[in-house]
Amino acid sequence: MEYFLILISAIFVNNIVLAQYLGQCPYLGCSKEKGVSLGMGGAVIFVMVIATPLTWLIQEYVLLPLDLGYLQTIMFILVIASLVQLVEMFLKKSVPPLYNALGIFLPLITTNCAVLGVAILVQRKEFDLGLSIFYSFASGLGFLLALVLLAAIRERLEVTHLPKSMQGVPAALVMAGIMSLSFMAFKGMIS
Amino acid sequence: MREILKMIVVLTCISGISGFALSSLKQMTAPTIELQLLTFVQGPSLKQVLPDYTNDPVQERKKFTNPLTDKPVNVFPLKVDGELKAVAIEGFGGGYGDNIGVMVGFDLEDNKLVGIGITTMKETPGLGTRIAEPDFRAQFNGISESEAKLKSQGGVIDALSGATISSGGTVAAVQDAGKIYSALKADILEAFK
Amino acid sequence: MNKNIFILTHGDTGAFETGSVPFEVRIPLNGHGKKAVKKKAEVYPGLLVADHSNAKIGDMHSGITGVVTEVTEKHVVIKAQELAPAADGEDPKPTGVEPVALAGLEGDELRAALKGLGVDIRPLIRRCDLLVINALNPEPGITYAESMLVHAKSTVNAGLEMLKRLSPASRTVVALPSASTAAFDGTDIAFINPQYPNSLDELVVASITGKESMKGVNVVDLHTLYNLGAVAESGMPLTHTVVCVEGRNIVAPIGTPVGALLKEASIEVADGDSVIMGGPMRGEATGDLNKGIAKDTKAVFVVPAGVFQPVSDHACFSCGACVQHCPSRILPNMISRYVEFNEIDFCRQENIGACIECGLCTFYCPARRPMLQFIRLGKHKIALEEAQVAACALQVDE
Amino acid sequence: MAMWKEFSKGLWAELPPFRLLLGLCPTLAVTTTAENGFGMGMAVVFVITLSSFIVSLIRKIIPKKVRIACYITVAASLVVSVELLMQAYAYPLYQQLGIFVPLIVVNCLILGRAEAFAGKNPVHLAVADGLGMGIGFTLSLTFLGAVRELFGTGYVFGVEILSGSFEPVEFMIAAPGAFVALGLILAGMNYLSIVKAKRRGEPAPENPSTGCHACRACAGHK
Amino acid sequence: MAKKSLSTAPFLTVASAPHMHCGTSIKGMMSTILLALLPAVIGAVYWYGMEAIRVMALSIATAVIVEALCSKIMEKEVRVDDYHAVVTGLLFAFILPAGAEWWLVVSGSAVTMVLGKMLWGNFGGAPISAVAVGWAFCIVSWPVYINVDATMLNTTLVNPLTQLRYFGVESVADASMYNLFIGDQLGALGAVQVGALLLGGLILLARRVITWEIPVATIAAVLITGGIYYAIDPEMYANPLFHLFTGSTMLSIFFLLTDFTSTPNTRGGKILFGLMAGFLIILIRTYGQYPDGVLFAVLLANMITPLCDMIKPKPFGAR
Amino acid sequence: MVLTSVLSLLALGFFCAVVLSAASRVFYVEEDPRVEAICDALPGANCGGCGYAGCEAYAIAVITDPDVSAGLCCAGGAEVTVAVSELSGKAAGGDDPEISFRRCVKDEGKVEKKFGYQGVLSCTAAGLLEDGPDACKYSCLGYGDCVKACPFDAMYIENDLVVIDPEKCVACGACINVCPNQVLEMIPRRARVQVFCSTKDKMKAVMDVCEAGCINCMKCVKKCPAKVISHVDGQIRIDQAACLAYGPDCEEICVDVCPRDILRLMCPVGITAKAQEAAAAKKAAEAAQAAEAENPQPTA
Repeated sequence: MEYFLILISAIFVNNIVLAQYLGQCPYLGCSKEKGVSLGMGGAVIFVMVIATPLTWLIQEYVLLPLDLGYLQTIMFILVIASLVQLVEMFLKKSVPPLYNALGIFLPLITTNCAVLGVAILVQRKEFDLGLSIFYSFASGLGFLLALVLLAAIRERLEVTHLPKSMQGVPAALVMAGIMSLSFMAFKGMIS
Repeated sequence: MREILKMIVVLTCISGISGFALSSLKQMTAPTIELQLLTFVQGPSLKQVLPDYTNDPVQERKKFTNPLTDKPVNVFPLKVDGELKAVAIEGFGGGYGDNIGVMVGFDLEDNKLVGIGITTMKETPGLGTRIAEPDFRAQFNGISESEAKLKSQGGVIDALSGATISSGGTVAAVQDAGKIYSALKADILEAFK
Repeated sequence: MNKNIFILTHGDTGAFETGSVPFEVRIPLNGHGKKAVKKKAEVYPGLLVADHSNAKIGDMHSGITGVVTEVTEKHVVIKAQELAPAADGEDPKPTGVEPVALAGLEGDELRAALKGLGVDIRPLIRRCDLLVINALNPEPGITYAESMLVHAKSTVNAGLEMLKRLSPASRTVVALPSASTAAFDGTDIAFINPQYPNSLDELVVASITGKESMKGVNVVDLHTLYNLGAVAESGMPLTHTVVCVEGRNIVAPIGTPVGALLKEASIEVADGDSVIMGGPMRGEATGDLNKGIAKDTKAVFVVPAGVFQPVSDHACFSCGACVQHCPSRILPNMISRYVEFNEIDFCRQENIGACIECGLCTFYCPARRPMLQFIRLGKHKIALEEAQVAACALQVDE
Repeated sequence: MAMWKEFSKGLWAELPPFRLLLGLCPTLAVTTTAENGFGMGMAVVFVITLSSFIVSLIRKIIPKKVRIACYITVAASLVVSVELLMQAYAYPLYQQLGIFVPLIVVNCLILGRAEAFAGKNPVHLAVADGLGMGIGFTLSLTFLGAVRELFGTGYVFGVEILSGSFEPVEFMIAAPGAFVALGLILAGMNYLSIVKAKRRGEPAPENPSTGCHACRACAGHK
Repeated sequence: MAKKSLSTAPFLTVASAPHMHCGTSIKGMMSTILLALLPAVIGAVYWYGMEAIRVMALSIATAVIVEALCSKIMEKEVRVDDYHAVVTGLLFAFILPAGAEWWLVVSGSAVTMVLGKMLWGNFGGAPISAVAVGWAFCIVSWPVYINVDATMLNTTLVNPLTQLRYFGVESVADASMYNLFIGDQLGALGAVQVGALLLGGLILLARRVITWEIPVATIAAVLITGGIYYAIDPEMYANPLFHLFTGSTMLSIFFLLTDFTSTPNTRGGKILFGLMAGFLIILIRTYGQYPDGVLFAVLLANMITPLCDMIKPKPFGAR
Repeated sequence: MVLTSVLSLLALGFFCAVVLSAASRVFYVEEDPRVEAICDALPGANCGGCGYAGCEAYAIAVITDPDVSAGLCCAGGAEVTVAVSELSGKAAGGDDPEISFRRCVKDEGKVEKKFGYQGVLSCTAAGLLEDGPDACKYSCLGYGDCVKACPFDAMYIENDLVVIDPEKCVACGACINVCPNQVLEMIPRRARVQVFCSTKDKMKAVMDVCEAGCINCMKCVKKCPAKVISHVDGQIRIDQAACLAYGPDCEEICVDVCPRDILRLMCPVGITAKAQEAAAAKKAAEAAQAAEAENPQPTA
């Protein structure tokens, strides 16, 4: 049940993009086409699910015992940046089809604050290792959902007579706002 | 090979330097941060506990060691016109979002609660956050520690409708503070008298 | 609006009228390279006026007696007039041509003879297993089909015989409206519900074969069959055809100006009206009353200005009316938007090619968007793009 | 002069969140009040200026393969410093900005400028660029915060502006309001550019925020 | 036999095929919708009197003026004469309490038009239901002023949804379905005229302005989802019919979920869309913070519209 | 405390560096060195502004796809464009800048409408119906297909005719192929003479519909001393490169002989008014000098 609640919470109630403002750059940047948004979402889930347990281990076995809580940010980001680069190199060499599918999105993820955000959130919520992995997966799903929905709507907006000044990013932003507004329906569902 | 060596050296050096810089900065700022934390987190809650104190409890606080957990605990004296009215201790209880921190004021005379104040919480806005409202908090004024339980647990506190977890967390925090208080009471009396 | 306007059966409307001879004919040419006549040449019915280099496209013949006044790439204009009698000492001028005996010919000779007589044989000899004669009125408002099956049955039969000789098909089916009593010897008959889009070739085939594919099937419509029959019966060149002018079926010389036909039917045309050659759903509007009818012009209509709301550039608001009525089960609304915004790739994704151009989307569009025109434009753009790609590929090969 | 050029471009021509669309997370998240926006902006000014300075200083010795890790380490150290300093000297602000202070480190503005500019240019230009970008960022955030605060509460910087029968539009300070307000501000900027261009007599002005590549005519997209 | 050449040829009009049209128009469709809304308007006036007329008139006037102004600013053709602003304004009035403050009506109606229609390029562009956006904006901004219980203190009607939310299912157990059906309940002024709206919906269906898929799918989903909860524990959860007959459910089913621009076009898409909306209505009512989250359900369903449209039949020739 | 933090960060940094360097060795993949060079030149912000996912994707696209322009990076601006175009070998702008040019002056020729057109406002769509609504079927229809195709907003419609803004046109050529009547043509900005009509009709047909149309009288073809004017496909064409190469010695005789004023002397597009004035003044001065040389005034 706890897992189910976390899933619902991370996808709908506290969606990282729509309610917590994380990962805005890729949210607006990679939501022009459905295919691209799927790839980006998949890559984010992938990296999050690997990065979160790693950072969790660092927090548990390095930062807490040595009382170095203030180094959390720098250590996490170092790990995430290296990890992303490593994954990219690995995929490029070993699994070229997967690299072609997700690899091009990987460099964008280093600067995706959603990954770091989730790693830190997991610590603040004091989840255990299994729950952290699950939470990061659920958050990634939430990101994917928001991204794909926005991409589908933006594809449709492309063939609409938008006012000239609304074309492109402004329309996407307003649409994201309305999406966030509609996700407020889930507010209070889990309390 | 040279390049790899360079990579390793550079990245290691940068990490090391930043580690050094940061830890130095941390040490430099640590006392200030603690004071700020007390002023801005615990400070306002002290006002909720006893609105009309006249001293500076943050400055006059004393550190004790919690015999239950061996962790340091701050005890704040609340004085009105120089006369010690109560001492305040922070306790924690699990809420919905995160731990709820509650500052509990104890009357040294009769060991009853003078009031409580919420220090930290991450509850659902509009639901759980209502624990910080005066109506809810007022229920704790003047009751004894043993009474400070939810009605369902045999106490006198009405839980907030729709925010049972938050209410329970508050009560647990009060109980936590009460435990610390009873454990430290003798030391406190000695220190502030 | 009432769905009844899509009913394609009108009953027998009587024998075909023969119109008066127009003051001029404007014989449309379709890439006919060699013109057999020059300006000021005197012509008489049946005389060859233009030859086509392709052996499968019929030549053009004059339908009236008169004098050629203009010869261009697009048409030959003949002014109707009595020819001056032959001067003394000359042979009397010919007034007609001799019929060709088609009965004895076979294979290539037959084809050549028919081409010479003005029959476009390309659609008739297409490789197929099944030959379908589409004997429904093609579009709402066109009324010749049933009369043709009654009053010109012999011509139709002659056409059918000839077609069977030409076509490689092993089986022939005539598609008739469901209540029809017409019979054909040795030919299967299929009944089609006579409601508008059902008369389109693709849907007729789908209803007969149960497969939504035109592969191995050749469809010939009744109008073509009648023209073929007229040639086969008489052995004379094809010079006249049946045109349905606002419900009246008139046999007129090919090249008769639309304006003359309308005058014949005493229909006034005013500024802002549309004159349509072909049916009201799929026909082409013409901007010029002098334009001559072609061999395959089945009808001429006039839509007076103001009867229907003019098309507008209103944005599609996705009401879904077109989707609901589309017999091709595609999304005309999205396709029209994609064409509007030049997203040709998306048009392909939405299967623009499946459109059979029935025009129902435009008919039902409450925003009065020119949906079919958008779709045709999209197809045109795709064709252009493919031609470009093909050209590039050729260059690479070289 | 060169320094002024690099500095001033961040103030209008390449105004970070509005024109370059960089650093949107904090732009949306912390601008519930003008004060928060300003505070976040100042933190970013501090980080971006110093990170530009340091990155530019050490740009020659950083091997290419680990440069992102190095840049991000530098930025992260600065961010942690800011976090500590903020805790020590501006605690209420720290409480407001919450998780977003550590996230400055992944603010693409900082890494973006480090890569795009500081990693390739001499120190004085890099500092000018970082300062300009940071100040532009601050101004944008303050403006957005002021707009949202004004409509959301009737106050700006805690000073009551709209009073009397005005009912605060809470939508503006809620999460969706951030998106909508930013979207409308961008649309408004575009509208102004279009109107301005019309005044100058150009009949078909360019859409500034989408740029020419938005038409995708040339952007060989898949 | 030879005639003179044609006299001065008329200047013809050339358009692409087809040259006929069924005669429907946006104006006609909007008039039909207005006609279908008429019973509900009468019901609203019957139950709430002049207040209802005031709110409706104010909302419609604002919507029309805002549309005209925005069209002017965007230099587009002003098309207020197609009545769609009137329809939007009226629908927005329908979801307000009869005692709504004037400024709430005006600003809400204006936001509805701007955020829900004009920003997306007038009628035809909006990927979301304008009325739902307007409502969501208002409920986030001014939760008290749009709350029927807080604004309608002088009425004897009861709001069944608030009862359900705060006092549990016993409090509404004796609510008569007939009373709910004729609009004898407290709620937004037009949305609760359940019977009248049903009548209007049937008019729309009969006049082919809307198709059956979305209403039927939504009703089915509401009944099924509600029924499942009801079957699990009738003491905890309300009767599915109760959900259908309260709040804005009926209004959404026939007038908002069938809004043209924001809903799918294909039959499969429409059915999925309706099922999703119905499911969300029950979900939000059961777990959500808002007593009546129907319009949120509309908005959420709008979000998946483009995805729903991906369910399409195989085109001609593919089978 | 300082020591632990320094040590732990050192360790982590060392670890990351080792892993990364090892990985870069183990997972080494051969790449086009130009891609790397372009990656270096690009800002590396991976902002996605170019329409590609990240700078590297764009770099690969620029190298591998000849249709991808070198000027897509908006974060980098002009300097990056120059750098990328150098590295990818793509022209950022040729030596002889060109401009799009409309070969139609139907407003001067008073071309009338054949019929009232109703339908999609697109030249291609209108052109498919009865050769378009204009009496001349080679005219600029003025529904602006090219305007929509222009990525640089350099075109607009005025009085049913397209107008090209020389300041904005970058000669990308997007408009050339979308015109159904092939009215648009790319010409060098320095071009001296241009044909203002694209008809392929014969003399009479042209005279019927247009007062300013080319009647194919061939005078220009015959008179051109450089033989750069030709009559291809029923159209007059000028080989602009050859014309410019020949130089101004012919004194633009073609313009003088044209009876319909279809060949016109063009001010070189894109040269500022000041430069034109200067050129004109210089020419006048030369003419005066020449005149002086021919008719020497009697000196007192």
